[in-house]
Amino acid sequence: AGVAAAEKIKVAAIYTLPVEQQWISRIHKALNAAAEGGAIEYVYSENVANTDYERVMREYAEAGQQLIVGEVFGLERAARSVAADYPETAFLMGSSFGPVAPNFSVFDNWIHEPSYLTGMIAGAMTESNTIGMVGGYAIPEVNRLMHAFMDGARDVNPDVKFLVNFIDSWYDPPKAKEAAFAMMDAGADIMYAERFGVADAAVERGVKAIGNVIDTSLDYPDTILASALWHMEPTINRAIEAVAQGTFEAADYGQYSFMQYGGGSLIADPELVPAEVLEKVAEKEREILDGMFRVNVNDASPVSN
Amino acid sequence: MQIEPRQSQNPLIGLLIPVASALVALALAAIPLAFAGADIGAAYQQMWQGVFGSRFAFTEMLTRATPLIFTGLAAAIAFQARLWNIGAEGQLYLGALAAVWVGTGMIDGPQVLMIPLVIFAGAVAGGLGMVGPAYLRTRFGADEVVTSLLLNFIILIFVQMMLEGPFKDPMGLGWPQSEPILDSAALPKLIEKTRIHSGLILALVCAVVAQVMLTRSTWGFRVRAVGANPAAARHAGINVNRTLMGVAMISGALAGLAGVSEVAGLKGYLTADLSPGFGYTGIVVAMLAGLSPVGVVISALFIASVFVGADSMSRAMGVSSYLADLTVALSLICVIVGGFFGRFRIRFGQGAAA
Amino acid sequence: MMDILQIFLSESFWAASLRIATPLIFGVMGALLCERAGVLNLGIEGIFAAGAMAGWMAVWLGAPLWLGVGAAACAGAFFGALHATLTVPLGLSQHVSGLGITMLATSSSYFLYRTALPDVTSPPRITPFQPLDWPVVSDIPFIGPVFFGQTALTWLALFTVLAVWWLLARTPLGVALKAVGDNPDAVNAQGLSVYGLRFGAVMAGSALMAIGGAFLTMSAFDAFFFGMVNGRGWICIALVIFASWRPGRALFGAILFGMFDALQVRLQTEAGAVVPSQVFLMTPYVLSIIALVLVARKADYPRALLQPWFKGQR
Amino acid sequence: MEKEIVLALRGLTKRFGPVTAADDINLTLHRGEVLALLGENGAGKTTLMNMLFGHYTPDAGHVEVSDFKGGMLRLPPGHPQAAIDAGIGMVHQHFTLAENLNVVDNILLGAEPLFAFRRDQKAAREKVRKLMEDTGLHVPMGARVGELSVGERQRVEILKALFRETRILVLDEPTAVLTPQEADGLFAALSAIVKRGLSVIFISHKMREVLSFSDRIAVLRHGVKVGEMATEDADRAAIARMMVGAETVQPERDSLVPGAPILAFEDVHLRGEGARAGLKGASFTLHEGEILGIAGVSGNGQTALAQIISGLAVPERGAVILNGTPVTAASPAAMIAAGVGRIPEDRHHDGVISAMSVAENMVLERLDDPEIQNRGFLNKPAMKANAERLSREYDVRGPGISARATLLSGGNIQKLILARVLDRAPKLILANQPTRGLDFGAAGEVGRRLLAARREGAGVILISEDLDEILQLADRILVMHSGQLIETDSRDRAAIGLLMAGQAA
Ligand SMILES: Nc1ncnc2c1ncn2[C@@H]1O[C@H](COP(=O)(O)OP(=O)(O)OP(=O)(O)O)[C@@H](O)[C@H]1O
Ligand SMILES: Nc1ncnc2c1ncn2[C@@H]1O[C@H](COP(=O)(O)OP(=O)(O)OP(=O)(O)O)[C@@H](O)[C@H]1O
Ligand SMILES: [Mg+2]
Ligand SMILES: [Mg+2]
Repeated sequence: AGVAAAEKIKVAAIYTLPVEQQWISRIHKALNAAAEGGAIEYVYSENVANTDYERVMREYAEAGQQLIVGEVFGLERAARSVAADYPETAFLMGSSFGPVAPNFSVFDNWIHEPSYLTGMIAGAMTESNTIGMVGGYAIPEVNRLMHAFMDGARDVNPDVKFLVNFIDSWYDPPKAKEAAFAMMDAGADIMYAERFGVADAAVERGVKAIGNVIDTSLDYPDTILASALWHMEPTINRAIEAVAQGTFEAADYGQYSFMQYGGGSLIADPELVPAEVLEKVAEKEREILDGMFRVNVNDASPVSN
Repeated sequence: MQIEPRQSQNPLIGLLIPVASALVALALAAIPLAFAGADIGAAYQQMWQGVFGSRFAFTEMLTRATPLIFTGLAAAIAFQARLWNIGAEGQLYLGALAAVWVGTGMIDGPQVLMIPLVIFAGAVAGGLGMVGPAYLRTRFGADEVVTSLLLNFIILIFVQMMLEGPFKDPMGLGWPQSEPILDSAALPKLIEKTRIHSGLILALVCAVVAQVMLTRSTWGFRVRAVGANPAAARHAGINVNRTLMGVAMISGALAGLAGVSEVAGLKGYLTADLSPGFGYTGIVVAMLAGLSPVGVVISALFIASVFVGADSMSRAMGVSSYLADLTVALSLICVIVGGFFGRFRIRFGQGAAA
Repeated sequence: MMDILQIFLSESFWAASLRIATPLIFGVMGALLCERAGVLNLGIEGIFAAGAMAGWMAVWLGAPLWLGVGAAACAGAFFGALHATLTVPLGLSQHVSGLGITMLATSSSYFLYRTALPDVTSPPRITPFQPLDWPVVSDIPFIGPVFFGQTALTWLALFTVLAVWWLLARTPLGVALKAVGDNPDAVNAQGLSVYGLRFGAVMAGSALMAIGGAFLTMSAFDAFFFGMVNGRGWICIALVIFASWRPGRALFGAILFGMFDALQVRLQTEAGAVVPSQVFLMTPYVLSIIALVLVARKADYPRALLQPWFKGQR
Repeated sequence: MEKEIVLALRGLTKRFGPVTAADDINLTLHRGEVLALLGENGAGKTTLMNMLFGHYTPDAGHVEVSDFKGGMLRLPPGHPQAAIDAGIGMVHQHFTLAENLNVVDNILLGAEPLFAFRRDQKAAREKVRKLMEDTGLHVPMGARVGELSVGERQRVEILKALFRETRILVLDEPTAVLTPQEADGLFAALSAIVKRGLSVIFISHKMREVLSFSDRIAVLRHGVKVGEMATEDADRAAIARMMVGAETVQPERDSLVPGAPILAFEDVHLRGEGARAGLKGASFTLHEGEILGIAGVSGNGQTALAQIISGLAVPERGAVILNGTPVTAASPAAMIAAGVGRIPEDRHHDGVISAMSVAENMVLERLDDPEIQNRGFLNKPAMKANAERLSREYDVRGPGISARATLLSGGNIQKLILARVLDRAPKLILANQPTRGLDFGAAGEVGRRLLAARREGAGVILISEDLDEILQLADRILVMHSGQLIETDSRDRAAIGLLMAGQAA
């Protein structure tokens, strides 16, 4: 084990979408950081079709990669069977299902907690009591954050109404923008920006927006009230460490996306959000961190009301 | 400069040209490789390894080729009748949807019953997906290029709707995917621990049958006649509309079988990202094969080899994986240009020397 | 019902329709030019991506916006020239060449983008075209926001329609283009170059398609994304046929499609609770097919479309 | 006294693979001269003219035109623009018209500067109108060419060739699709221009026109120029001998007593397509062993008549009785089954599938025949045997039975269709313009075949614009005008011509 510690861990990532996609960018960023820190040697394949995913997994496993990271939402079963064929390789996969011994661990972007908090800010600050939400596809990962956000908003403002729209693409900012425009026409004065394009529409109309997963406040000055950020570093670093020490085993790494572990965080703009709102949010944040408050998880597809 | 058809078909040229085209394509692929700063010699070696380097690699290539054979046949048969079916992608999904509809527990029975049933359901669903555009063409004159193309979008959205609605797997933790195909309805694997499945056998059988039917049967005769000159075909007593509807059904059915094969042979359940454009690539496969069913098999294997090889190479060399598609595109263009030089020669000047 | 009426009365709906239609207008005009000259260009989907990437990349590297548009046009013309080389003098299958160009243009754009920007985690931005602020006219109710709140590229698109219409209806070159798409022998027998006309039409048409792509990254949005063309090119191929190869009808078709899409978004927001969102997502395509069936009659197809022509052969 | 030479072909040679379509051909043309170029189908006439005009690049030889100053100018090979600039105009055997453009646009195509912001339509129309006046060739200027009749299209072709300061006019079978009247009108108009110095090369298979219009005759055979003579020294037999290399005989109609009726039209009405007349109360009866000639200018209802007999349409009003049973549904297959043989007017469009082989085209109408197929599978040896036999019996010449039909010449395509139709011993034959574009050897063969079928007891409907042909073959003559049929006993060309023009005899 002493010898191994000096050597870099070989890590490969397989993404079904390009690395700019918000969700994937967080994994990519954490792995890049680990690579820069010298702990790992990192390679990746992006935009891998689901049909090809299994082959890529096997190729990386055959090539001697020690840790393989990715997302297997469309091919849960196949991925697990590949992992079973390579028990020496560690797999850490975004998944809706549980881990499988001995080597298949799972994670997910559990940032419903900060989403709830951003919802509180939005609920407190909307004047029209109408909030617009534009999503890509109505999948659990998206739905649960939207619901947490809606719960947070209703918590502080029971009268708030939501407009919900899915654009049927992960990557069509012009289309997302159009959906956002339509909502603002329908009275939304705060936009929940799940996709690229929504905040752009908000900027054009001088409306405020709530960020998700990544921090875009610098790109949209005076627009982003707050964002629920996802940090993959706690998850990735734990996995790398476990591989390095030879202690990697099948586990659910989902919890490391919780606020408690630093996997999720809230960032709010004090220039835009009034202090009393921030105070109320901070209080709720403490409750969450102390385990006094649990944000509800709801994977159902959200609808306008 | 003049372009002239070659008079005699030199068999050596017929063999040499595809090889030369492939070599030129590989040479061209060196440009992006060099641009990305990769070791070119090693890259070619990796590419070869990626297809022929192991049993696994080779079966992967066959797995990738299987749906392309089906969609290639779908395009080849329709195009023979000048029925421009651009909707194989949608028909593929219809076939897959029908396969999971009957194959995930609606009924259960022994393999000998379930497998043909799933195949039949998928074929019929895919076929109906093309019968619609064909009907709109024969009845209203609505161009089938447009209708079949737009249907792709509609069907894909419809599949998403089904996967979030009635077809959603209650055990899928909310993810929009169908329930798994029953074991009795799944197409058997051909080799354990690989992904290659009996869909490939079905595809090869379809290709042979299509070849025989097109060249040997009166049905194939009618199809070719309607495609080459519908007015003369009608004048000669061939029922053009009925022939077109039949072709539409069969073409769509073949595309539907691609869906069945992917879902019941490979993945086991349906998601909305089942196909990375197999339907569209099928058109390329068919045209590359000169619309010959047996040729479709060869060109599908070729396209799959280039893709799988280049994809694997891009990973081994650490260059962007978009290189795989780029190499396929370059190969495709080189091969069609090569085909041109097989059929024609270019003469310069007055050519009085002869 | 009331709601739908309200949607149609709102100026933002019409502004959105025109905005959504803009890239389609460029694309459909480009496809129309190619097909009028007898060459089907299925490379459109890839040429959109190449234009989106080239225009954006040029601006990102520091070029002014209009130079970016020029770069996009050049990228389009380049792929157009490739398609023309394969399909015109060599007479290769227009289907295969077109789909090959789509693969090539798309993958080389992505490859270049990724090789140039290997480590981005969020897409780099440029300052895109801004809505024009016309004096006085912008303040006219309704008309003002619908037309005068658009960016320069939308205006360019509308101008392109006018230019293509004029070209085809009023100029000798247009007459020759129409003729070469109908019967290349007619053009050849009159001493004009079939190859030259087709080459020019395909290059110019492809340049227009690429500008449509550039609209996506330089006006509708400010960054380049993988897959952001999202089928818009294919829609253009459908629209050209819907329009019976006429510029005016093509404009109408593009705006109609834009309307369907703008309507879809609004209906989904309003009624998403009772009907699955996909029902609305489908509507533009379903309505397009219905529209086609309603207008379908013996459209005057360019008779030489898809037919290769070789000099000195019959 | 010899007039100045305006055009000289020097040793033009063109090979297509093994075929030498033109072999070292020399030819000169003088100012104000009309040269007729004759030869069998496939002799190389079109090929020669295509080299002259720059469509084909010759393998050897070149073209010279006078440069107005007494010298000769060598044209660059393969360059139509150069030929046009040198004052050569060509009327192509197969129309080179854009059907989606109107008449004026077709004429102006290439004649005006390409890169202009707008066109001077008014001046152009005026110029075209004047040309029409001068030549007597009138066509509606604004009409789309796709909507014109073949005769009108031919006129557009000629106007197109004359529009640009033409001093040498090449006409490749300009009258193949014209009525005799139209042809006469054309030659009258051309004669006037020839008097003003126009030189003409024209290709035709119609001996009458050649003898009356040309000054000199050149004959090609198998790509070789086999002779040249002044028209005044020529006669039909001599020309024919030179063309074919042997004596030719014209078909003779022996007298027969017609049998039972096989087809009757009773007050049949059918709407026409586009500008063409349909049928407006056509009635007639056809008997076994009888050739019924339908004379008339194309576009007067012939198409509708042919469509009904072909099974492509049914009457809107009136009755068609075939073998004693009324025809109620449009079905080509039913017509074939009832023993109707159809020779379509447009052989390329309706007659053959040119991308398929000769053998396949020969069984096109009998796909259900057990001799050809067995349980839906083609009997290839039988198809081959069938094709070989028919090729032999009907003298279909070409690259072979497995070659695509597109490689056959027009005459051979016609023979292929004849073979396919006549071999089934039809009881009723519809022959629609069966000899268009054929050399007179081939045309004679068609006539002989129709007469032979008649002798076997078949009834024949012969639709033709060629009055000579009708007079030669038909037992009874009906004249078609404006959708109506008038029977005439007259055998007088002038009288029938009047009926064709819609005037009572
Ligand atoms: N494009 C071509 N490709 C190959 N062979 C050709 C081509 N054009 C003509 N030929 C050959 O040239 C020969 C002469 O053809 P051409 O068309 O000149 O005959 P023609 O005298 O005009 O006959 P017709 O009286 O029927 O018009 C034919 O035997 C044919 O083999
Ligand atoms: N593409 C070709 N390749 C080879 N031979 C050809 C080709 N086209 C024509 N031919 C040959 O050319 C000869 C004459 O052809 P052409 O089409 O001129 O005949 P045609 O009698 O003039 O026809 P039409 O009745 O249509 O005027 C034939 O012998 C035919 O085999
Ligand atoms: Mg000829
Ligand atoms: Mg001829």
